[in-house]
Amino acid sequence: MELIPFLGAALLFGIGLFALVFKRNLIKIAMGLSIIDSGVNLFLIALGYRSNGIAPIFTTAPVSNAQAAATMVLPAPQALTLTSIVIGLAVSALMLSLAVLLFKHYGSADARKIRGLRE
Amino acid sequence: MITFSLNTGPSAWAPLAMAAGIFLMLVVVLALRFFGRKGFRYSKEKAMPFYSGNTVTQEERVRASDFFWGFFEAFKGYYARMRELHSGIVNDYVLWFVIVASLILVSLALGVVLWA
Amino acid sequence: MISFILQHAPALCLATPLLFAFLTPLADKAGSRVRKAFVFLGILLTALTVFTLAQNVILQGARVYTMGASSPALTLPSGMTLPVRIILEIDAFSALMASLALLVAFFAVVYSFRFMKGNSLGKFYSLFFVMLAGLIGLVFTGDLFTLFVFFEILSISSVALVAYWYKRKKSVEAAFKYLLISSVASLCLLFSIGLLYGEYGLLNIAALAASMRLSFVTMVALGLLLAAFSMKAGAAPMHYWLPDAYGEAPTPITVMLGIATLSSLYALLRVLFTLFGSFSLLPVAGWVLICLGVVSMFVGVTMALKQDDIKRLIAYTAVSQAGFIFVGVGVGLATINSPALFSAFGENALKGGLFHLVNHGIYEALLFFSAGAVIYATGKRRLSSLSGLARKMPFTTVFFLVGAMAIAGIPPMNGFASKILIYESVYRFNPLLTVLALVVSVLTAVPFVKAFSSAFLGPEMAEFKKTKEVPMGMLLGMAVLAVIAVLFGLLPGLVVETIIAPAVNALASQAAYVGVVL
Amino acid sequence: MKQAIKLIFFLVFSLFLLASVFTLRPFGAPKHHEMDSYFLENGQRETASNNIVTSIVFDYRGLDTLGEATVLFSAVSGVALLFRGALK
Amino acid sequence: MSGLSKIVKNVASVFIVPGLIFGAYVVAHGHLTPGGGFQGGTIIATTLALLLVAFGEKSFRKAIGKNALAMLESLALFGFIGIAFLGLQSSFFNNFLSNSGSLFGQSVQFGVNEGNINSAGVIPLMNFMVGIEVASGLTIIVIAMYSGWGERK
Repeated sequence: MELIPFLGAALLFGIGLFALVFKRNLIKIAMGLSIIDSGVNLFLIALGYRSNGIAPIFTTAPVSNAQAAATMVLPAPQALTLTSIVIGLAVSALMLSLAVLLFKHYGSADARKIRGLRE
Repeated sequence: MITFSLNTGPSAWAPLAMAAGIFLMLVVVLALRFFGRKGFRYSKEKAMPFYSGNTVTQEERVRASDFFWGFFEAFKGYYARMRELHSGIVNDYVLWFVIVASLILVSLALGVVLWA
Repeated sequence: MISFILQHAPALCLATPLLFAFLTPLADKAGSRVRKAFVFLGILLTALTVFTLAQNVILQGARVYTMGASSPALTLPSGMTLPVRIILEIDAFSALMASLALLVAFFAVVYSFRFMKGNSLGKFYSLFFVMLAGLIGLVFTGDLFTLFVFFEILSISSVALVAYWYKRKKSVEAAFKYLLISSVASLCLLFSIGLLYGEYGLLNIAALAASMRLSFVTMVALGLLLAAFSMKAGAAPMHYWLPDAYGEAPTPITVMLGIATLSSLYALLRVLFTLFGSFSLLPVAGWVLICLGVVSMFVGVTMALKQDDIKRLIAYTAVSQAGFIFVGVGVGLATINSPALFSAFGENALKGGLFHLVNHGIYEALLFFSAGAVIYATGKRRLSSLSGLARKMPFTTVFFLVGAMAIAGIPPMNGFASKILIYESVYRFNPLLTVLALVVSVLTAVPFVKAFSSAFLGPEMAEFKKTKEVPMGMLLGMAVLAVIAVLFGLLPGLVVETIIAPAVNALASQAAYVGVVL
Repeated sequence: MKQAIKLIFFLVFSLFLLASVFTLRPFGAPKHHEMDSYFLENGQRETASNNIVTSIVFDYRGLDTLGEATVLFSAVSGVALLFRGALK
Repeated sequence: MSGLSKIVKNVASVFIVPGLIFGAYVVAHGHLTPGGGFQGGTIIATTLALLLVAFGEKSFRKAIGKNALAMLESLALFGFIGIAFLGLQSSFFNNFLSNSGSLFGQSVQFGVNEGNINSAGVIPLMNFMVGIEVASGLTIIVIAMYSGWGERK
């Protein structure tokens, strides 16, 4: 029961990897990569959770100073997730532009047709 | 201390000695050339390349794609397999990563089971 | 001033290329002359800083730099036994890799001044500086998540540079494949970072290494890191992206990609030796590396025989040379848990692996430079359509010959010195590996016989009547690298004792790495 | 047949991931949180910022943020490079 | 093409001002409330993307030039790394302004409070720089991918 977020993260990783291995469309491949990215982000953010904790922001936090440090969720994974979200955004932007150019060059978005480089 | 020869455990490798040997051979070769005939006169025919008696023209030179055809004949099956493995499909690239990663994980798990 | 620079050198090495990367688009507005001077200044400053730091580190031992602390040496905050800030840690191995990268990158920039033409070179050079910063950060960092970030910087900037000629369909295709592969690798890296963080609550490599113990989660993290980094290091059968990216990139970027591959090999070694250094599974990992290395050696060299594109040919031989490094390092890793065996031959195998890594970086860059010179002069890259260039481009011919002899392990070039170190030490571990390595080393000469004889020898072709030797700026890098290749081959003992042995000691002694931080 | 082999390897890989997150600590109960406790207790005093996440992002792990901005910068340059034919 | 219908243009021009203001608010309060440079910059870029879609590429790029955006991005990143350089008297990325009494230098006691915007040292400045960088960068990406479809090779 208390494993569900971790399981969801691993399952998202698996779903994205399935798309990368078995889907031939370039856009679907990019979507699979984004799904893996979301899974990893979910994993990171779930690592930092503390049961019924609050956000690590002291501006009008609904706790007293004494128990603030004990009830707030871990802040470091949130910082890591912020970084990895932006990196994922950059990756998907670059990959989608490359897919657009590939479609223009080859006239198709099928990975089986885009194989000018082999052997 | 500084050694100029590379100690490889059981033995050692001294390239400077070998370079000196090469230089010695060069000196010997030059000496032989010095003892050669004086009256040699260079002419274009003497320096012309021949394939079995015929002068080489551009059509007859071995093109890069024809190199080692015997080798490729001998290993035809291997290269057919390699060609079908090197299919430029992106999914296969990721698939090979998945295969190798799962093999590595299985071997590590076996190591854990056997040793720890 | 000098002491200030020395004190802050780790941060400056990282910040200078980033600064110039951000400012190059502005300098580009002032015309191409200003841009060239600006870029040259940037690469010169970075190289000087890195060489100073590397010499300092190799002489005086590992350095740490705590980002944002009140003093750079203050790794632990008051009342803590664990580091909380990002820590850069530079030991002899990092210094070696960084100076190799800067040596090659400097000549790549000088080369690209004449090689690259086009209207949007400002973006090219700013991405080049970003790539350089990614390399240096990947090599210098002592923090796992920062490793991931710089890994991403490296891959994204190099992808954008591989696709620089966006009108060639093959370049775009190679860039897409390279981006997909490197994103998968870095996501696996991030997932394993998450696993390690969930298990130990730490991100610093030294602190993690101190508190590392055997568990299933740690084992999965090790497996993911091993697979991801060895794919980025171009180990068969995950090497498919490598010839595509190498062959289709502009030549200066191809050279930088070679260094990037070697630096992901550095990350693999750093993770294996330092992060998991006190791990009972290391022999298994060593055998995994050996198997990958053997497969890479054979697949790389046999596929190189068939290639017709000169850059793809060199790329496939680079795969097989990476196999040699994997074998040498794998033997060192398999014996590191038993000090007797390690001192007997494992250390020599590790020395051979690292020496071959350095030599590989040098002669691979030399070969790609000369191949790029051929492409620049003739505009052709198919070996079938090249012939008789030796009369037209004598210097390029000589440099290509030196590189080919070095990569084929013909004495007295540097390739032979490192290969014989690998042979003799691996023979004590397992004779069969040495036999395979010898066979592959002989086979490596064959594709270069083909390339050399069909491109440089043979009769002159009619369309190469007005082909000329490439300009001075492009010959400079080749000349210096060729001289270095010959010198490393003539004085191997000196090189190994001065720069390789400290790196091997830094890599093999995990306690020293941890002790500097904690 | 070939699809079956692919599927088998894929399932093995995914099963390792699932097993690893199964054997991880339970959700919501972090075992080791010395670093994060340090951030929560001293972060506000040291950086004078109420938002601990921001203080980590820009102060304790500022290099990561610089790298992240650099990643975005290089992605922007790359996209502008790819579409430079259309942009001018 | 010259954008979408008149209704869309009017609604977009109504939405533009609150969008920009909200983005600026999120950027400015990054050290007090959830948010920061990246989030606020993304909001601003989204508003500009709405403008681009509504008014069409030609008129949008007449108003906001791509070169100006690239210049802005480079300058913002230069400011970011420059602030990091300024901390170099103690160490790179040192927060030299916090608890110093000068600009953004009010010190904050540990515990729950309602926040003081004149605190947190260099963090608001870095948030500002990152906000500008993200906004201009994402706008460049949107423009490039939008006009990329128009390219005929």
